[in-house]
Amino acid sequence: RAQEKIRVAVVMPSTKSDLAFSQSIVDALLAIQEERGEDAFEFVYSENMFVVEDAATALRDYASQGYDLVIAHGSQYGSSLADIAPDFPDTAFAWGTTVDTFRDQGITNVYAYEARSEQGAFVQGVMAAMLTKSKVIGIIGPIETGDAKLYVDGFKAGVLWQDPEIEVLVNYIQSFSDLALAAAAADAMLAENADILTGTAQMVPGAVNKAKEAGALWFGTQANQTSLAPEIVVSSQVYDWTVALNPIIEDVLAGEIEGEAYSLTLENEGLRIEFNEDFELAEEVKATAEEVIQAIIDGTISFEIDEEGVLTVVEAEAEAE
Amino acid sequence: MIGDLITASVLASGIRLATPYLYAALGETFGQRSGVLNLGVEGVMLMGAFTSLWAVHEFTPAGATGYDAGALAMGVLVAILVGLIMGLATAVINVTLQAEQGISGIGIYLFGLGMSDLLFQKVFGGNVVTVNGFPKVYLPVLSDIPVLGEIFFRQNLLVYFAFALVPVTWFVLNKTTLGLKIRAVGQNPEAADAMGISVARVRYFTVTLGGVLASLAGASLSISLVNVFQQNMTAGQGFIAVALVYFGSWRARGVMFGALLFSLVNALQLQVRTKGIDVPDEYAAMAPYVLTIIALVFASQRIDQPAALTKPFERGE
Amino acid sequence: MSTSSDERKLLPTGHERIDHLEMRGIVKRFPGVLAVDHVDFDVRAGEVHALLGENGAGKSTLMKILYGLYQANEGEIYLNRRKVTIKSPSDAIALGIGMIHQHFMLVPSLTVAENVALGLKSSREPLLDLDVVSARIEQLARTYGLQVDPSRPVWQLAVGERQRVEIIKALYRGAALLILDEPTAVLTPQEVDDLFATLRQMVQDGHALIFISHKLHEVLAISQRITVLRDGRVVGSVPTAQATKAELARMMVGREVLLTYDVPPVEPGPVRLKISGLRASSDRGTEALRGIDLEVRAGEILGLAGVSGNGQRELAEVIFGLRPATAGSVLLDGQDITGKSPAELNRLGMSYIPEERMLDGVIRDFTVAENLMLQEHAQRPYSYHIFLNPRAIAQRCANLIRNFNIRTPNQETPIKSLSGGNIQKLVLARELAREPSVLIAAQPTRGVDIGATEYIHQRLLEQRARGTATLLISEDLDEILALADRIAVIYEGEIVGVVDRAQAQVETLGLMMAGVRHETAAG
Amino acid sequence: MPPNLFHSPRLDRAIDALMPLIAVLLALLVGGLMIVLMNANPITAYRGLWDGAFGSKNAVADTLVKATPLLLVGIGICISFRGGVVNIGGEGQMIAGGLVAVAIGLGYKDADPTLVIIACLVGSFVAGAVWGGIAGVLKAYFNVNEILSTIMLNQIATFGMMYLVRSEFIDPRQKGAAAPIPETERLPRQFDLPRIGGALDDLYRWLGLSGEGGTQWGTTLLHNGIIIALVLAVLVYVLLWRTTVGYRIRAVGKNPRASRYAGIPVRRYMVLSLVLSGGLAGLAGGIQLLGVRHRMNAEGGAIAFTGNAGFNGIVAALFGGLHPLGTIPASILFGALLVGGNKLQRTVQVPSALITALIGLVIVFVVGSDIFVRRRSRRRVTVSVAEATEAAEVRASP
Ligand SMILES: Nc1ncnc2c1ncn2[C@@H]1O[C@H](COP(=O)(O)OP(=O)(O)OP(=O)(O)O)[C@@H](O)[C@H]1O
Ligand SMILES: Nc1ncnc2c1ncn2[C@@H]1O[C@H](COP(=O)(O)OP(=O)(O)OP(=O)(O)O)[C@@H](O)[C@H]1O
Ligand SMILES: [Mg+2]
Ligand SMILES: [Mg+2]
Repeated sequence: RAQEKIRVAVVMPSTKSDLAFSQSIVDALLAIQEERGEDAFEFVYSENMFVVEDAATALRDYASQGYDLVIAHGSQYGSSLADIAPDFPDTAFAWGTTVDTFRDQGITNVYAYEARSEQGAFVQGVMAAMLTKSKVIGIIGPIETGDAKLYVDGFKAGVLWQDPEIEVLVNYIQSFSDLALAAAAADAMLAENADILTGTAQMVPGAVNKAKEAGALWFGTQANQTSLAPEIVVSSQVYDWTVALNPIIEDVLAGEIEGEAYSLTLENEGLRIEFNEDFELAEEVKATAEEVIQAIIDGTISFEIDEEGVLTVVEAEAEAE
Repeated sequence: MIGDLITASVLASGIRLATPYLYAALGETFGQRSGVLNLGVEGVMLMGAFTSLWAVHEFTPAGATGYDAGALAMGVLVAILVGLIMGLATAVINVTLQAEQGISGIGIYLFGLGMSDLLFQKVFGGNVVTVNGFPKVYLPVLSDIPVLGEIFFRQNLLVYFAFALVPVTWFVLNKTTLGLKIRAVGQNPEAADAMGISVARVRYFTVTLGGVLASLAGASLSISLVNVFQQNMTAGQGFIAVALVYFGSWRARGVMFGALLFSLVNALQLQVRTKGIDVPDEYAAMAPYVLTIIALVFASQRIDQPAALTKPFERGE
Repeated sequence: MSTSSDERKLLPTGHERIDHLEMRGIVKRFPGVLAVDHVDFDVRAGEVHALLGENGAGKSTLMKILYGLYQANEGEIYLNRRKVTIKSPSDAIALGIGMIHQHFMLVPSLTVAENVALGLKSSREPLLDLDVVSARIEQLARTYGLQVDPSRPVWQLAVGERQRVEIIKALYRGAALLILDEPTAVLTPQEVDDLFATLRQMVQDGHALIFISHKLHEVLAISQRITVLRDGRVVGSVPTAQATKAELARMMVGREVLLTYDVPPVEPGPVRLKISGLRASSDRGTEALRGIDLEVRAGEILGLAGVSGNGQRELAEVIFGLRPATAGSVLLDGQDITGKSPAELNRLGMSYIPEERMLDGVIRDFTVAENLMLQEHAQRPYSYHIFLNPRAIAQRCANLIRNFNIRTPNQETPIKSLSGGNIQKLVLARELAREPSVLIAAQPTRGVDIGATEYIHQRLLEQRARGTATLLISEDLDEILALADRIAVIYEGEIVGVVDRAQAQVETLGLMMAGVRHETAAG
Repeated sequence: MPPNLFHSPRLDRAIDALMPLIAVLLALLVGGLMIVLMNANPITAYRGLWDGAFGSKNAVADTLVKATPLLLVGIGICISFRGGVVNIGGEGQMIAGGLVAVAIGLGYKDADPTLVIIACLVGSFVAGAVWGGIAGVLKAYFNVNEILSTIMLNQIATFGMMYLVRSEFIDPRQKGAAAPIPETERLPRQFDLPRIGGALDDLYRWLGLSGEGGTQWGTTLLHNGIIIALVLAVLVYVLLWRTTVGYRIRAVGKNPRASRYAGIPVRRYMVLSLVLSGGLAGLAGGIQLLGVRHRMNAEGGAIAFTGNAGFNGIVAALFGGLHPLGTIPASILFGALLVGGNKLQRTVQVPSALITALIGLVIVFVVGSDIFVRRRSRRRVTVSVAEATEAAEVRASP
């Protein structure tokens, strides 16, 4: 029972314009709407759903209002989704960021999407390693889990892969909203004469400005952060969720909901490294970056995470021996 | 080992972190000394944070690369204005309408939390904007003193001003007729009233002043510490500021010590983790909160809480 | 300050005198009370007009209206024949009216000078000019014999000193008319004499004074005219010259009042309360008790005389487990009870009527019933396990209210709207109803009208007859001489002597209270 | 004089009761302007608010579920405020409760559900009580002001929770994941608090109302936590006004000195007030966990789990006049506001910030309006006195 019009609802933890996690999904939906047209693609959102209980209510409400695709854009919404999805077998749900579609619980109408942000992080890490003069690089994260952990570990791996000598300072400040604390963390790193910083989540703008004052370089992620400080941002890893959303939408339109998991990778261009044009980047650095990207795409460089969540870089050459 | 943790730069950054607490807590001190508890500080801070950033952004000439003194002045001015309005509103609610100060504060907090974000989205479409905030000002001579120079005398104007406020507050409270009225009204409004003092007028003044300072606290974040605005960027600092007033047992100096202790420990715990010393991040983050309590347990307790704190005054009728 | 050039009309304070002030047809209603009911009242320069009346008669209310603290529902006020409206204390102050409030209106945490300077224009606004103020205070102190140290914080002052601060505050503001609401309630005889000296001085200078007291001899001693209120109405106004105690008492209470009682002899029983070598320190850390030895026998009232602030309060608190003893012991029927908690002492049948009743004796926001149950609530039949038994409680309260005739609309009235005399009765009722074996009564009749005073004294004598050992702490020598079997005098934390009432004379006691030891009667 | 027909006490009391509602309406009016400024239609917006709160059985259920922790925290606040201590630590106490509950639940997966549920609830109460008790002891024995300590303890609890959930308590299934989610395992379903919708439907059927209003209660998320809360509200009322313990708590709250003179161990009762109110907040956490969340998650910090009930409960209690029974309608009203607010956002797509500001306005207006109620009641007594006296005078004159 195919259809041509589709109504999508998304529930997200922070504001739709946080220049980070929540904004990335809204941008994707806008892009899709752009492409398919207002009347073929309609979407609504609930933002600032920090309170999981409220998010659950919203999800349930959207489903019962007959939206075709209901997106729970936040890993904390998982358990609620597992409770709700079975009550609405004809509705498609999507949950990010994760790979879990609740198949093991016999649920078939939940899609999952995640970003292998360690890939882009690795690439940016390599660039950072080549650009640093002080041989000190700082990474700021919110809490040591999920997407943030992936990015931080990837970036660190990239740096060390390029130059094991470099000192990498990591700091999870335990807050998603405290810009002052992020700034102070940046201060601490700059004081250790770090000359390159990066970070993930909503509170990083605080750190970006410290980098700007100190003339250190910045790598962004989740969204293009060039606008924050055009003079110091080298590049940003940008998530393009359309890569995951489009196939889901096709399924919904075709009326055959399978509930699969999608990952954004450099390969499928769900992850893109967007360079800052205003920043003149040394050619060889850019070249190396492109090589690494290619290497990751055709799998000669890949990443494994073990039980303890430790990320290790696996190189095909090594295996060939 | 601990030696290379406590570096000049850590102390300097601790002092910077202390500034918003200082503004907010000193403002709250005035209010509480006159008998009014205002839990709404956080909300006013957010309003001040956004509006001042807006003003700086608005009045910075297009294409300006560095900071613009005029724009920064406007930023502070607007913050003061907004603080004035929020403060007056608070006074109307708590003094004239004699509202239960516990709740009215929470109401003001939620209003500020929402309103600041709303304006942010209305004005900037919610897009993060950065401005060129207050630049560091190296005080001549002083800033060249080894170590101390870096710690104290290479900060920006809003930081200096915050610390200048400490002696000013002490002076106003203890050396002026106004201060005398404030202390009397907070301790025994009936007596003050019987001496022909308008309890309401005094409280209007202190609460409004508290609003202005809270608003400046916000500005000291958005146009001096981090130079951007985001919804809920104060992340609970307003409530900590209120707590610090109790820590300092209603004295300017005590409040300053509290703010410094809290912020220095915070800077230090960040340093600890930057150094990669292996403590769970969460425990490190806990440190300032735990230590503030412990410090108070061992601090010699000379509590003289304003006797009329949170008690609305109405002449026996 | 006045600009009148006519020197004769000016007071030493430089303020214009108030030749005549008149209140006409004043009516004031409070929720549930008609406090003042069409009262006419007037006072002239150079006279003391005394206002008498039972607790709750409306004296304070009438005066608070004159001072602008309350607004009258009806009636006018005329100053020098000119109609004036007084909306707030500042209006009153501007007109040259000052008031010494029954409950001190001072800020404890501030110094004397600060309290005086409060609300005044400073000579160097916006800065304080405490030095100037202090100088002026000392000047006034000399003119009117009011010794105080301007730099001391008020919380460190004894009540007498606080009283002086209040007067200085009024004089400083150039009060031409001064209202004194029960100024002597908390003063020792010596302090009263000093106060009267000051008042006479003021009258000479042409001040107009309104004086409220429950002590008839004071009224007779200081005033030229006396007006008596009852239930908010004027029952009479007489020149002091023609007034007698008995007559005034009848006017106030509406019946004959015993002004002296015959104390039936009671054979003292065994020693109930034995205090030996007791030492303790005050709130300020200074040593308040320096080795107290006392014995109180069953069926005996031991009066403890002394100028307030010589350790009376500390002694009572140590005995009752509210303040730690640094040395010495307290024995109850031979059992050591030093440092036991008030709860235990209650159980052991000890009872304490605190001096600061508004603060320590009652909970202002609680109802009459709730206040009556402060100790007993946890005992059967008033509660089973943790559950209160409303019926039993109501029962008991009804009885107490009747037996001690506490004037209250009903049991559920918050006591804060009772008149102080009645609050005092309530505390007394609560403590005596428990028929304690040892009773510590501190200033039991302070601020209480004569009717109630008589009544309370009778009760104390009843207890005595019942065999209660009573420690009566009082600054009112008349009270002590009227009730006590033996009289101990305390001075600077030491007992300077114990005398039987038989040999007691006011003079010797007065000397002892000033610290002169009394060899002959080393109890 | 003839009895005044226009001065009926019943009417007066009605107006007093309405006063808060009038205030709410005024606030919504102001909010309406804001909504217009955000170029949305206030009518639709407020219909959304209403529908979200009471529009359907599901809505009502959501409102009640939201009100449950507010009520539990609120009645705890009644105790502490009556006892003269300000407990701003509800957030931390809820988290403590939730943590212990999840620990117990996961520790005894195969035990008898009823027992485990009871153990979890008791455990959560104890945890909250301990967390509140710390502030109590600090106040009573080290005179550390409780406002300060509770604010600090909230943060400490939050960080502690984040640590445990990320390390010790983390769901084994997350261990291997590329991007592990910081959350515990979900409690076994048999530990979910029983839903009471079904029972309600039976009741409807029994009343012959079956099928009324489309959807059945059975499908709603209404769990029996609300019943626990309501029962406890009554118990707290009894405790405060019908027992010696409550009497002492109130006495200490009103006048510690006099209480001490009367032989009440003041410090112990200070601690007790905080222990009890902390315990109730902890229980709120436990019920939130067993009834709604079923697992702890570190993302989004405290509020993700508590939904700010630790603070909002204070508001509910004060709206309820610090009276446990008054807190019941207050919590429901406040819960409705929160649930409806989110629905409002969904209906007209205004930023959530607007709703936050709106709720702030409502709170301010309601507390601001309270004075008029007090004034009126005072005037009322005086008036009646005046009449009484006049009457007396009339009688007096021949
Ligand atoms: N602010 C008030 N509110 C309600 N009732 C009051 C108030 N002030 C006084 N009353 C009542 O008015 C009556 C008169 O009180 P008032 O203080 O004038 O008595 P008083 O003559 O001063 O008694 P006392 O000798 O104890 O001082 C009393 O019944 C008292 O309870
Ligand atoms: N605002 C008020 N509300 C209710 N009652 C009041 C109020 N102000 C005073 N009262 C009561 O009215 C009575 C008269 O007030 P006043 O200040 O004269 O004290 P008082 O009766 O003389 O008490 P005391 O004899 O202990 O000094 C007091 O007992 C007081 O409790
Ligand atoms: Mg009086
Ligand atoms: Mg009296």
